[in-house]
Amino acid sequence: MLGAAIPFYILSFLVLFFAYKTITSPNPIHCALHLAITMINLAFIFFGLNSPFIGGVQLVVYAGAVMVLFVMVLMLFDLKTEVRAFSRGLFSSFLKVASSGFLAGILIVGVLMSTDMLDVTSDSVGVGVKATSSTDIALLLFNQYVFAFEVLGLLLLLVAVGAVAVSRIPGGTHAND
Amino acid sequence: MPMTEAFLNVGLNHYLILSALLFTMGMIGVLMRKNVIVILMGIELMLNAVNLSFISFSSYSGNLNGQIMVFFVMTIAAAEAAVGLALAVAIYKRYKEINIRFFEQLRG
Amino acid sequence: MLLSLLIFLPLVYALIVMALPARFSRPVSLALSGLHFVFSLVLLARFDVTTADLQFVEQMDWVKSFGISYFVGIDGISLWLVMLTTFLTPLTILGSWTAITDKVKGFHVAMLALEATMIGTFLAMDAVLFYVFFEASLIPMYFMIGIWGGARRIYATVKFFIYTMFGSLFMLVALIALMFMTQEMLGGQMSASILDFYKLEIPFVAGQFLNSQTLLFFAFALAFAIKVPMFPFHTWLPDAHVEAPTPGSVILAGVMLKMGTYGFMRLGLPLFPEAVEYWSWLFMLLAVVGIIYGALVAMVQPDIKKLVAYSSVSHMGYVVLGLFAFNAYGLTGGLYQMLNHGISTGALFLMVGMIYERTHSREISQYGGLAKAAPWYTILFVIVTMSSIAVPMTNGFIGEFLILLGGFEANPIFGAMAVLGVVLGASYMLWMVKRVFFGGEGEIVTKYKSAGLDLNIREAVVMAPLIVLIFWMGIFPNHFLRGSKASLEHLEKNMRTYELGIHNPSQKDQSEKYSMAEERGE
Amino acid sequence: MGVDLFEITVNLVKMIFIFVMMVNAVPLLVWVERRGSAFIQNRYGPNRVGPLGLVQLLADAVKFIFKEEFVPGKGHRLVFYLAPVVALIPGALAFAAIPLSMPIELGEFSQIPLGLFTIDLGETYGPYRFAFQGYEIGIGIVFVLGVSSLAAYALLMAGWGSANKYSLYGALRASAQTISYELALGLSLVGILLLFNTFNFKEIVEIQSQALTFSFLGSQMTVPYLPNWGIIYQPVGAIIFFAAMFAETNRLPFDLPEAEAELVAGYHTEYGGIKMNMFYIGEYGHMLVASALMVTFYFGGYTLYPFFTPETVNQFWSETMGLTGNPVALLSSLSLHLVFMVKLVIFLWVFIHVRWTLPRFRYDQLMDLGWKTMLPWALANTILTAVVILIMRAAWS
Amino acid sequence: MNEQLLLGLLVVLPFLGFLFNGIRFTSKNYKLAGTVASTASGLCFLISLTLVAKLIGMPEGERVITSHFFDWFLAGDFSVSASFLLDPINAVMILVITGVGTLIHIFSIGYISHDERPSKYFAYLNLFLMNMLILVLGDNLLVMFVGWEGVGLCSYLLIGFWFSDPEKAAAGMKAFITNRIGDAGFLLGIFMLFLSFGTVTFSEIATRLPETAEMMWTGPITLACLFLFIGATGKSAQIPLYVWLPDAMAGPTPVSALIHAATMVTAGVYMIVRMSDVFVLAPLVMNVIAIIGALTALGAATIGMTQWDIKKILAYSTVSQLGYMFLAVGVGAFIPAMFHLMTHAFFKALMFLGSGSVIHAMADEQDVRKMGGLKKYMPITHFTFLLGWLAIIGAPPLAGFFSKDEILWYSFASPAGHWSLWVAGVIAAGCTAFYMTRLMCLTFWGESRVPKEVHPHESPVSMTFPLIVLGVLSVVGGWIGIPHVLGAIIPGHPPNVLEHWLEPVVRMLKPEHASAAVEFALMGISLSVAGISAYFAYDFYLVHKDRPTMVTKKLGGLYSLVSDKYRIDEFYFGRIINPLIDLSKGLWLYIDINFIDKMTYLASDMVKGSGQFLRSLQNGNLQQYALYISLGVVVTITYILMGS
Repeated sequence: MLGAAIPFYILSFLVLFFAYKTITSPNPIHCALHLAITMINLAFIFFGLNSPFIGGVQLVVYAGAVMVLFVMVLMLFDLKTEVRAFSRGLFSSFLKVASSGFLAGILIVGVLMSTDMLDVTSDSVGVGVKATSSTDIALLLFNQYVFAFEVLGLLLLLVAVGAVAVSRIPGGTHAND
Repeated sequence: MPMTEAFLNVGLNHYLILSALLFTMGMIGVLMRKNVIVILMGIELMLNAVNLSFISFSSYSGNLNGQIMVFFVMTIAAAEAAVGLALAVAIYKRYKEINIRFFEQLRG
Repeated sequence: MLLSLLIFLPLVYALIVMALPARFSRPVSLALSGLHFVFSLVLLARFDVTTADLQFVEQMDWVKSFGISYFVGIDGISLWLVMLTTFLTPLTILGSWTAITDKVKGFHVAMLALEATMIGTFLAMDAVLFYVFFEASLIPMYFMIGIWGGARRIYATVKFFIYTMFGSLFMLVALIALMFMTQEMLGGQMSASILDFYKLEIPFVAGQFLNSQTLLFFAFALAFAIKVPMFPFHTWLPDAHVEAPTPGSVILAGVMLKMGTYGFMRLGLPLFPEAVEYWSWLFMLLAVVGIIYGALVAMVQPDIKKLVAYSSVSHMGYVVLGLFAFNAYGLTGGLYQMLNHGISTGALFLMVGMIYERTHSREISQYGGLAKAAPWYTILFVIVTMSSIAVPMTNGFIGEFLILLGGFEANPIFGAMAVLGVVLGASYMLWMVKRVFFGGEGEIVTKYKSAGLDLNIREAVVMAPLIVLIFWMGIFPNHFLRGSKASLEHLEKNMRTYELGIHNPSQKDQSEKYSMAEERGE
Repeated sequence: MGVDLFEITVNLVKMIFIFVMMVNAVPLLVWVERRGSAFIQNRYGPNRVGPLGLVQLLADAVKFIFKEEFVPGKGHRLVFYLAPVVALIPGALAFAAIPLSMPIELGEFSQIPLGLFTIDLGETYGPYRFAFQGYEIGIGIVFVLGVSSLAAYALLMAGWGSANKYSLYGALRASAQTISYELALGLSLVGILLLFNTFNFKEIVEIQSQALTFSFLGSQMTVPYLPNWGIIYQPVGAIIFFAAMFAETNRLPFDLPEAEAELVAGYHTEYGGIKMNMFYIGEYGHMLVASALMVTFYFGGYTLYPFFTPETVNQFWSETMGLTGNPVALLSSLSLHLVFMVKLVIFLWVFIHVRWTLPRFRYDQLMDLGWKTMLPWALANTILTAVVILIMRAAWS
Repeated sequence: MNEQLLLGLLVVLPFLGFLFNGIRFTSKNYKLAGTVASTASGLCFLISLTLVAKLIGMPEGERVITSHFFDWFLAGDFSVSASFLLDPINAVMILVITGVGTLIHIFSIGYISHDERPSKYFAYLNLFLMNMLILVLGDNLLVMFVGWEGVGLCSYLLIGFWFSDPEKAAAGMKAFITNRIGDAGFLLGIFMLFLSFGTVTFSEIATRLPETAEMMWTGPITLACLFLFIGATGKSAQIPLYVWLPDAMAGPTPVSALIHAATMVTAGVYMIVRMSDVFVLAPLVMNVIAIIGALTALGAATIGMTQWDIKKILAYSTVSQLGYMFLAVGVGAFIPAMFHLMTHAFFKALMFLGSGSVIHAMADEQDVRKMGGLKKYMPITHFTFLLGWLAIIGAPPLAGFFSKDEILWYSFASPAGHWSLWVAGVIAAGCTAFYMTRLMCLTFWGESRVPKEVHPHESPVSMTFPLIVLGVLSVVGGWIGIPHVLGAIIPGHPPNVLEHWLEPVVRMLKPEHASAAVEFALMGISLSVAGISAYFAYDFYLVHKDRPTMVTKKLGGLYSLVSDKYRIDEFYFGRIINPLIDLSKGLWLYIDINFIDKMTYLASDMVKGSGQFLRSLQNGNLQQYALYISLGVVVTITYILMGS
């Protein structure tokens, strides 16, 4: 009980702390690094939730690829620490924070209220630590969700082409090609 | 001691509340930050929060569909990040800054 | 097949023109549209004048679940409008022979497409089909004004389009409401057939505005009133006419405005008899105001085309007056005036275009003394003017007389006021004639005199049929009136219980048809 | 982590041990490299300090530690300092996930016999099963790939934190290179995954510890004198994997990030002393991981059929040597570990050998190789493997 | 020959002439054009004679020839046929029209010889003839209206014949538009009649008249008659619509003679006579007609006294004489009206042609102050003009004497008459005598004031021949209508042929207690008044030439008012036409452009404005969008939670 609780609280704290740092750090690179740490911690939370495959994918895709991309781009831009990290507008800022806070409150209240409505056992059932879990995922993915999977593949292809096209504006690095 | 028990007995709710908080943080980041890339990071945070809920539901209800969903979300997040960053690069090339307000110039 | 061919052959022609090189556009489209006119004469010859029923009916499902069908038919009300369309189109094409030099192919394609949609509007007996054609006709006209128009053509074409579109949308809503009503009536199956609409009994409460019949009627009436155009909705017309190229003006004034009045006759009056009866005062009032207002404003226009455009407002006011008088005279006169207006105003626009082509000016003040420089032109113009101001023995007189008679019978006050329009009509037209053709030579006449301002053979050929018709329709109106007599009487007598039957004339005795021989002789 | 204090202690010690092992492998490897390069280049190499120059490394370590701490003026202090630390982590984490030998299955015991005397523990422990690795993760491959992909951060942080354009260029090149080759790397592994049907290293190794067995059109074929190694099924995959691993470790011929002729020393430029040393440790750690993975995936891991398999080794210690109980498990495991180490050293030598024999790529050649050659080949390999496996297994059912 | 063909030919022949000349309208061959036109007209005259002869041959009371050509148009129960009707009333008319018309055609050959477009001129003349015949021959109001408007059109074309002069073109336009006002009234009259009787055919109206008259309140009939009379005032130049006629003198003089003196302007009188059965049912309208007629006669005569333009004088004289005719119909003296119409056609056509001859001789000079002493240059013209003068001032036994005197008598004695009407008539007769004598004095008598460069000469035979014929007619024309009182004392007791001819078809209000003595007394008074004023004129303009200026000075404002034609034109322009144009401009600028268009712009601005507002929401600020989304989510979730 405690053995499960302590890692959770530690990881939760780390996640929330670095998430907070992510959105408040004036330097975008720091933000990115903090976010990477958040991701890694989340990956470990996933491991803890008996979803090692997803955790690993989280590491590979998010922490290893997406965030590296972020960091790379940021470093390319050579951004200084921002003087004004946040958007202008007192009223809209208030609205933004208020709505976010309200949303969080509602979500938490909703979660607490709806505890009994969910058809789950109180403890983590454990879909399986075994390697079979990834096989199960694969079976689901290639049977039930195969269409979505293919569409996603197509989307990725499009995105790859699109991203290249967007960044190849005149004056870009390949302007003379 | 119902209170301590509630804290010690880590269950679905704990993950969900963590997810909600994380989501809120991401949202604040999206809403408040000026830098496009940081906003993209906020979006990633939100997506991660959602992923977390999916995973915890999946884990607590013994249903793998949640993980599949997370898998898709991640793919899409990667795609979104790629396009978003490409746009950011384009904007940066033009303005030497990546304030979100420059995206207004994208309108036709 | 006859009616479908009548509607869709122009589209085939348009395709042919499109396929051929641009240098063939003019002769080919002229020949084909002329052929189409001949083809429509076949329809006229086979038309049975003795019945008010729909003839040559074709019906097939289009969107079955909503009861929308491809349903076309012809009766005495639409007969002459179709003929007018097929008649005017070749003339306009010939009339624009040298006026349109840019994008010739596109122009002729637009022209032929326009013909198709206009004929479709007059023949459609399904409300949705009617609406489709009604709206589709805007598209070629939009291009015609927008591409081949004058300096402010974009403004004009947008104004024209939005105005008409705005009204039509109300009609669409009302139309859908009616379709739902048919669902109730027919027990579940929706129908968009106008014949089914006629069978509806739409609740009406006198003295109130918010009841279904009144609201639906006003929704339809708004669409048609804008199209006509009636008094407060008329301001698109002068702009559109001034900026439109000559053929556009001719078709716009000659045929498209009639879609509005035709809509009143086909849908407005028979569908909502109580509302029409109750609110006819309003429409007569607006019509009379339009007559007088249009005439007064026409009087002070500095631009010939604008003057003619405002005169259209005035003339179409007569038509509306006649329709809402809702007696045999008014209806007959209204229908006849539609044809008259098509011919005389069409001819006026053609003639204005002819002189504009030479001098590139429509300012009245720059003209003067044209009669000496262009005598034939002047003669024809004065004849057309006489037709426009309804001098007896020209077509205009018959229409205006019947309308005024009908209007006077329905409401003496409005009738008497409308008669005032006769005087004003003469005033503005003659004043314009005086300033343009008589008096000393204007600057522009002096400038272009040596180039030859008179008509050439082609233009004379364009005008000849119009002039002949002006007198034919003025002296022997019965040749034309008998085609629609049965329908109009049916409409007038059975206003409350208006229904249309269907019958196919090919089974009828040949002698009862509208034979060409009869038309020539009698 | 464990159910009781003993198990927890052992596991923790194990983790630390493996880390230390990795760290301490570095001086040795450096020595090997220097001597090896000297051998290749027909010179002596380090030979003054200690026998065969072995103590040179110790001296170097002292020098590194006592060098002046230095931060570039416009550098980002935190990032600058963090970068070398981060550089250690992926290698360590990944290496710790790789099984270095078969698990040690201990029965119940209450005392520890140490030959001459015996420590009486007073109570009974066990039974335990200690994996011969830092920690055991079910989907080891994914984890290792995920963790090693984090290596890019260290490079980026170093490059950016130095506030030096050579560093930044180096870092960007490095991370771009890492990401580019990660694709080929991952794809080349798919063949193995398809073949062995698992993410688990241990299972992979266990499958490889048998004779070459495959089914062909419904009939099971066994080649008794060949091991069931991945390299036999996946030669192309192995080559691509190995090449991609070279790129991942940023070693020659893929050491563009630190191409001294162009970029001074890449992201190392501003580093010196112990921080520089930590980068070295990270790099060699990577080498270790790469070699270990190579061994695990394609060369039977800690087994060597038909000579050293868990069965044969167990048999040797229990039957030939006459031992029973826990020592058998312990000694079997250790002997298989030796097998693993031998294989590992061979691959490490390959790394070193390649470094000193091949010239460096140009950057565009590097990218072309990654995207236009290796990726298609890896893709083709994957598809071909899938098709072949489909055909083979379809006949089964 | 059958009557239908003849009646048809009456219209077709001028139409053929019109076509012939109209198609070659640019030709300058005036002889060919004139010959063709005159032949057509002459043939018409012959046909008219034949037809009238046929009519005479019929038994009295059944003298009617009808001819149905085709159904013109039908709508509902409204049907009109194109058919002609010939009865004694229009028998007189067609004789006058074709007869005088032929003479004027012939006269025109000479008159128009120097013009640019003689063919066009003759084409118009023939067209006019055709329309005039349609007008008088039509057997229903609509066919009549065809001619009614048709002659108006021809009048417009002929007045504006020299269209290069803007004033002349304007005069044509004015004539047409003024006529149009009348026509509008006429149309309303037709409507009223149709709605009252259900038909527009004269014969059917007549048959339905008694029942309708008994059954109905006469309001509609009164109104109808009033409307018809408005039509007549337009066509026949009565107050208040007479203003076009003096301006109409801008046209060629033969046209003035034919259209604006002899034929067209009398159409109103003809129409009222034709509809006399209806009109007598509306005594109120009759009174109005009489008063308007008397006023017109008087007013126009006074204006005529002050004019200097020879044609204007004649024009006002025409208006004045038309006033007489309306006075006549107003008091129910339809036959005298027709009689005067006829005699007036003769002598006024004569005088117009004479003035045309003078103008032709004077090289288009029309101002009488630059004439004088023309007697010796153009004796035939002078002589015929003299006959006309005598006829118009009512010198017995010339034509004018009989007709005018009969009108005066009826205006005094008729049941609808009144002594004041008679007084007005007598004064008008005095004025007529004055200005006509003045015209003679200034033009033909006294010393010559002709400018040196002008060489007056007698006109060619083609012009003098019609003059002579008309001169003879002016003398003898009145003898067909000698009043009974005079007939009784004249040797041979000539009967009143005209009255006898018309009586079966025209219902006249007979004087209830006719007394020959009174009639003679009145005749004497009017004669002496005319004689005295003629003498005054002679005295003023030949003997004591300073007196006119003296009198003028004494009258002062009154004189200038009269010589300015009572400033009616100015009144119309200043108070009606110009305000109307200003109003129109105002409507255009303020209603059309500034109101309706502005309203539509307003609507579009509203759409635009809401678009702007929504656009400000959609300002490209992505974070704001995100805020909207989050607010939306918050609201939605709150709503759902509240709801559950």
